[in-house]
Amino acid sequence: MTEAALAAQKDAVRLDLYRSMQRIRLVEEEIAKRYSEQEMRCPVHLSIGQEATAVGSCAALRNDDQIISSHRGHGHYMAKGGNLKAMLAEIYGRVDGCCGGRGGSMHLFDDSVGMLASVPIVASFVPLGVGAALAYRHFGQDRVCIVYLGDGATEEGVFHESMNLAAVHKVPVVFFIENNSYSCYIGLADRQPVRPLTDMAKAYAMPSASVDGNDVEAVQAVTAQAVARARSGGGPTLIVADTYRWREHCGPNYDNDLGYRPMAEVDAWRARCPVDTFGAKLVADGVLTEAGKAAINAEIEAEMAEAFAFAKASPFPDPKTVADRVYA
Amino acid sequence: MTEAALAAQKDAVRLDLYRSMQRIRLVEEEIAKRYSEQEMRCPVHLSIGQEATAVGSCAALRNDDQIISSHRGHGHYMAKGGNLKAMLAEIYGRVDGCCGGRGGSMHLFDDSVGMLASVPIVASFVPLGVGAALAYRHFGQDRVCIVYLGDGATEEGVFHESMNLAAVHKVPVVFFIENNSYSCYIGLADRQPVRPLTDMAKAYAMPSASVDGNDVEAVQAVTAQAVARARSGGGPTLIVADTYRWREHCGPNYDNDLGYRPMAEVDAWRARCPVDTFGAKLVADGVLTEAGKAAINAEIEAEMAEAFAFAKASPFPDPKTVADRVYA
Amino acid sequence: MPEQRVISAAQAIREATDLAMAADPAVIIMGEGIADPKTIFGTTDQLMEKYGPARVMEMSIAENGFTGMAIGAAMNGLRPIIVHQRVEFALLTMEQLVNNAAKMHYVSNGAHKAPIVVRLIVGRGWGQGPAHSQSLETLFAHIPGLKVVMPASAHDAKGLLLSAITDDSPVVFIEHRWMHYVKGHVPEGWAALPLDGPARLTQGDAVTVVSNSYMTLETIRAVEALAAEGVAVEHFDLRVVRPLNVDPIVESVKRTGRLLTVDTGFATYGVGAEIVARVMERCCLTMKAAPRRIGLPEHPTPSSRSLAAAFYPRSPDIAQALAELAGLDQARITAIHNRLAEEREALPFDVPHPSFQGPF
Amino acid sequence: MPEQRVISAAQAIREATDLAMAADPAVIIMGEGIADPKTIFGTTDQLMEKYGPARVMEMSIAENGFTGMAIGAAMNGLRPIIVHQRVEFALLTMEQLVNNAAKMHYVSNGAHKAPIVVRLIVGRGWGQGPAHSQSLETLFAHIPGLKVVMPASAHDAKGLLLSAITDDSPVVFIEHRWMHYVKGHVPEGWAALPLDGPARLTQGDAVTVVSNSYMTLETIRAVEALAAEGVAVEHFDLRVVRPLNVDPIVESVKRTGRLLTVDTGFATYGVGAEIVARVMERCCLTMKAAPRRIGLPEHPTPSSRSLAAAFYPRSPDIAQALAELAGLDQARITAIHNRLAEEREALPFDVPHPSFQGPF
Ligand SMILES: Cc1ncc(C[n+]2csc(CCOP(=O)(O)OP(=O)(O)O)c2C)c(N)n1
Ligand SMILES: Cc1ncc(C[n+]2csc(CCOP(=O)(O)OP(=O)(O)O)c2C)c(N)n1
Ligand SMILES: [Mg+2]
Ligand SMILES: [Mg+2]
Repeated sequence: MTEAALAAQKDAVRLDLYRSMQRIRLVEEEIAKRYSEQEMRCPVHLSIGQEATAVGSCAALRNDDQIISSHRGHGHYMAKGGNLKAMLAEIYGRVDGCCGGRGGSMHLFDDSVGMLASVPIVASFVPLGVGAALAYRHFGQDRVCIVYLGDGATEEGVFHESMNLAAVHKVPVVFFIENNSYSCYIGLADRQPVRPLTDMAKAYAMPSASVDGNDVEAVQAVTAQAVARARSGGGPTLIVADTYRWREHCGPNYDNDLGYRPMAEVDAWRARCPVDTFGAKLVADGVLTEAGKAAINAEIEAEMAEAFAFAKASPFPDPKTVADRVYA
Repeated sequence: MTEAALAAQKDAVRLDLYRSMQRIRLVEEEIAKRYSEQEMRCPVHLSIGQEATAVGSCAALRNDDQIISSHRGHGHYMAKGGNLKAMLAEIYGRVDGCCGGRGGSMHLFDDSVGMLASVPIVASFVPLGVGAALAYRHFGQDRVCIVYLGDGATEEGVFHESMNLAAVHKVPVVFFIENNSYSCYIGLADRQPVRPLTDMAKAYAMPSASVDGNDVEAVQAVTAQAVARARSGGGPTLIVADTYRWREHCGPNYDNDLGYRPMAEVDAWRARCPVDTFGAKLVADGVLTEAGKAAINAEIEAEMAEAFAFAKASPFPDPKTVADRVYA
Repeated sequence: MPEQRVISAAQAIREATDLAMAADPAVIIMGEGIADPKTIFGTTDQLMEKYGPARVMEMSIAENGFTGMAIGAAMNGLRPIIVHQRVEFALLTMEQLVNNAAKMHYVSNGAHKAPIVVRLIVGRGWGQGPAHSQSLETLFAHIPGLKVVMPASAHDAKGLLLSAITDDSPVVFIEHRWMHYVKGHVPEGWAALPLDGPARLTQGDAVTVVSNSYMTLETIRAVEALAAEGVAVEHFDLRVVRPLNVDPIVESVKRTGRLLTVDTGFATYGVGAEIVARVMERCCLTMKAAPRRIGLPEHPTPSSRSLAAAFYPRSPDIAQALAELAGLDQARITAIHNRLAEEREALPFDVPHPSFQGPF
Repeated sequence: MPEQRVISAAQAIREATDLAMAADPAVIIMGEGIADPKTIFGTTDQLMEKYGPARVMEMSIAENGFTGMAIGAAMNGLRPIIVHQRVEFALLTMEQLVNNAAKMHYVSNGAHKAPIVVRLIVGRGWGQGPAHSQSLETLFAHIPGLKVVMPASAHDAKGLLLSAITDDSPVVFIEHRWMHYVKGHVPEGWAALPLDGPARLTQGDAVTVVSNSYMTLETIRAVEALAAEGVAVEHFDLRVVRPLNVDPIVESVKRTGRLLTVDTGFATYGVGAEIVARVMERCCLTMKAAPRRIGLPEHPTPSSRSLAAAFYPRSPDIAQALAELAGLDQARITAIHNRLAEEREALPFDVPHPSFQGPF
């Protein structure tokens, strides 16, 4: 490839990162806006402010790689190439949802894009990811699984059991901690001793890396290394990405009036918006223009308009099917 | 105190350490010998070979300090000053046992000497120790609790949850790992990645120490530091003491014929017998003579003879009481 | 007569906790979010301000660990109250509850006590879905050594919680999320109620019905509908699931010859099964109709409201079963069912009542 | 006729596992001690040698973690068999089993399957004590989405385990420690038995008795004693606790009018409660006697053998209940009871039979 072609390719990749983050941002904001209509009747945990962790890390994966997530899974599903219609229909409780409306926002399963599952019990999904990755090896596949978890989830014993099991069995998994330093309204210092979260990897002689979770390219780079290690049989890695949740823990609103976190902290993180800072960088680098941004937005708005309309038009699941598929 | 008096006191302490180890050794060997009579009808997990960890660490405690233990708890109970009659009667299933025969070998509870409990579910007792220690602070006491656990128990998630909770709340507890490098018949390398077990403390910014678990004085010294830290409000410490189980995991026999561990390994550890090496040291230091050893043995034999007779003479609990004390 | 005070069950729970903490410095509370701005649906409001962080202990996300911690603390004289925002989180703690808490007193031959209270909240509505909505009382009620309490009113929530906290045995205290909103007359001060079993809510000779927790509220509506038709149902709110006292129920069924049980949890292997079995052991030969049970069906809770509506039995279903048991003719059965069903259709199925705003 | 082969249930379990692993490379086995010299009471003997460590996975002491791992692996096409040496260790895994395994297929609307088998062993005897002896089938049987199987013979152990392994749903397979020693005719080869519920062991019109797991063996002895007295008892071995098929039992009780259930676990909120409730829902008005239940009493398992002897119901107790239900006169009841009791007194209470040597 010529140097120019290489540069163009690199630009395209960067634009994709931007587009993917902006897609998450706009969709989550639209969900927030429409939530008060009381038609999405399930708890929602939005990932506004945390777009770079999902997008940067998923960019390091192949389509046939898998991810597994938590209550805060919209961003991961979208970053992994998720189907917006299927996600929104699920949140709206409709039959065309990725779980047929049975799961809601906290259960997003879509094998076609490698979204293995999301599970609302904190850390409960972590060993599932280790097992999923065990299966790759069993079937001779060179796939990798990323397990996303919050800083709160690292306090559950099963996370440690999973780290140990993954380390002993050298399973191709990446533990990706999205550290927004809160579990609901409780800050890290009330829940854990002060030390870098990466120190948890030392307990299992596991390689680890810290990364600015609002820098999508840094996230991608660090994840790519971990994924390469896993894919080549080098076993698990722990990544800790610091980032910030902008809105309330559960629900569409802001909750800074509650006083559980300092406004200066909120403002500082908002000033480091992962989408805007990366957008500005792309503009500065001459990769993106204001017109280009508008075009991307328009594209996303169109997809969203169609997807929301699709979700709302999708029928509710037939109550007669409520007892189906209990046993396989 | 004169220098001579100080030296005499030190000698007395060292003799106590020796006596306490030898007591455990002889009692456990007697249990092994008598087990085939099929009168102690409960599983027994002997601590022969591991005497120095229990004795050295308990020597760093006051009587009103507490300890909590596992399936392998005889040594801890005896080292904490436990009542041999109550222990043997418990193992024989008699009414004078420390739990009235209800618990057997794996449940030794005796508040009078600070043996808070022993519990046969691996690691299940670890958070109990953290809670016990929390209560001291609540009631303004400067007591300390030692939690004994095996290397296998460190794989349970609840151990990590407990470490984190103890660290955040700065609870006066010492986690004391008796690392005999086996969980039943499975070696450490099949269960954990290779690294010093003390690295687990790093995950919680917790101070830790490694010690030769067959060197009773070294164990005492390292435990005394941890206990002092805990007592003065400095929070928990993790101690890892390497030692070795001589006999089978459960039961009275040797099981080296099974081939799960190399004979060279067994022989190397037996050559480092914690009781004999310390005895030899005391002899070399002029603190103990062969006659002195014989006197100690005679003393212990007498206590044992009486205690076994007591246990066997103790009546079985009345079957009519079987449903008593379910609710407090 | 002095005017009686009306408060919600959530307020009643908070009040009981506050009273118990004020009365005994050994009472502490441990949980995730107990001191956050939401204060567990208001049930721990102001406790941190009043008693401080040594007694109102915000916990790491480590349910099994802090349950064991509570048990150890209880063995040394504290009286911890644990709170979990959903029953499901306590599944992580089953080993501690079943092996340590339940058996500590027995195994130590009475030397130890483990006086902990485990407050569990049953989620329902607003798409809670399969892992935030289970009731699961059977899992605890099956275990000797545990006590299991399920209040259905503000009055009982306060009185039973006070007794649970002062009880020397471990008590699992299950609160239905929709019960928190229920208001009622609640006496001020130390108004403890003994943990002694079923409360007779109505008297009658036609049918005996035994319900628990939230389903008691649905059952009250059904019993009223039958009363309006002149059918007198004897209604027991079970309240204490373990230890189980069926004596008043047996006495009643001896008169009525008819029994319906209404569970908040799954029907199969549910509380109703044990009640039916115990009552049949003593009343079988004098029954006028076969006993019946209502409870959740044989599958997980779906999130979508169209499916959730088909999942939860409601007052019309209960009224229909009662009417059938009472031997009413088909026309009257249908009329009763339809009247209640219409009333119900007017309200959304996935929220408890209009004052319920939030999605949680 | 070819001579029939006799093997123990432990051998039958090993054989079923071996056959399943040979037939399908997706079958793996995970547990603590599966490849150690004791090989889980012989049930995993030689599997490591034959299938290697990638399929016979020795696990760290992390039950919850490796259960989740098994579920994740199953979602990606493996068929893990998990083994726990005691039921109690699975209490650490309840969250995984109840929320993930049981609901995965339902919540994903059929997209995912979680075909795991969880083998649990019930301890008994030799002073096992409170935390190594529980049966706890109710805890699993209460959960829609799980299947729960409890074999009582070598024949069924093999046949039902084969079906459990090939079943696409999660199956909890509960083996009583004393059942492992039981020998019987077991066909060679792929002799799968459908997971379809109770097996009729004897026919009769006097009383219907339904037992499960080890207690089926005690019940067989009791039924024989009644047969010797000319009383024909219809005996069902339940085998599958969930999904529960009571149809054959109902058909039988319709004839006999008498029902006894015999649980291996605690009686209260036990399997018998659900059976009695279901049967009463359909047979209540034609009963000739009130139904009865036998099971473990309302307290933990004591270690001391004098107490353990007072804890476990045995064949004389079952025979007495059957004789009472059948309406025999007091003299005959006493005679039957005493004959069995004498036979029993001759053997130690805390070991299954003379071939049982070890303390474990
Ligand atoms: C086992 C369990 N305990 C508690 C909860 C309630 N809960 C839901 S989300 C959450 C906070 C998790 O914090 P973190 O892992 O940091 O994720 P974040 O919400 O910050 O993305 C808690 C405590 C739960 N769902 N499961
Ligand atoms: C939760 C649980 N899992 C498994 C067991 C079975 N078990 C009893 S002792 C033991 C080994 C424990 O090893 P370790 O902690 O190193 O103690 P050691 O026996 O070496 O003293 C195991 C696996 C158990 N009792 N509890
Ligand atoms: Mg967080
Ligand atoms: Mg060990």
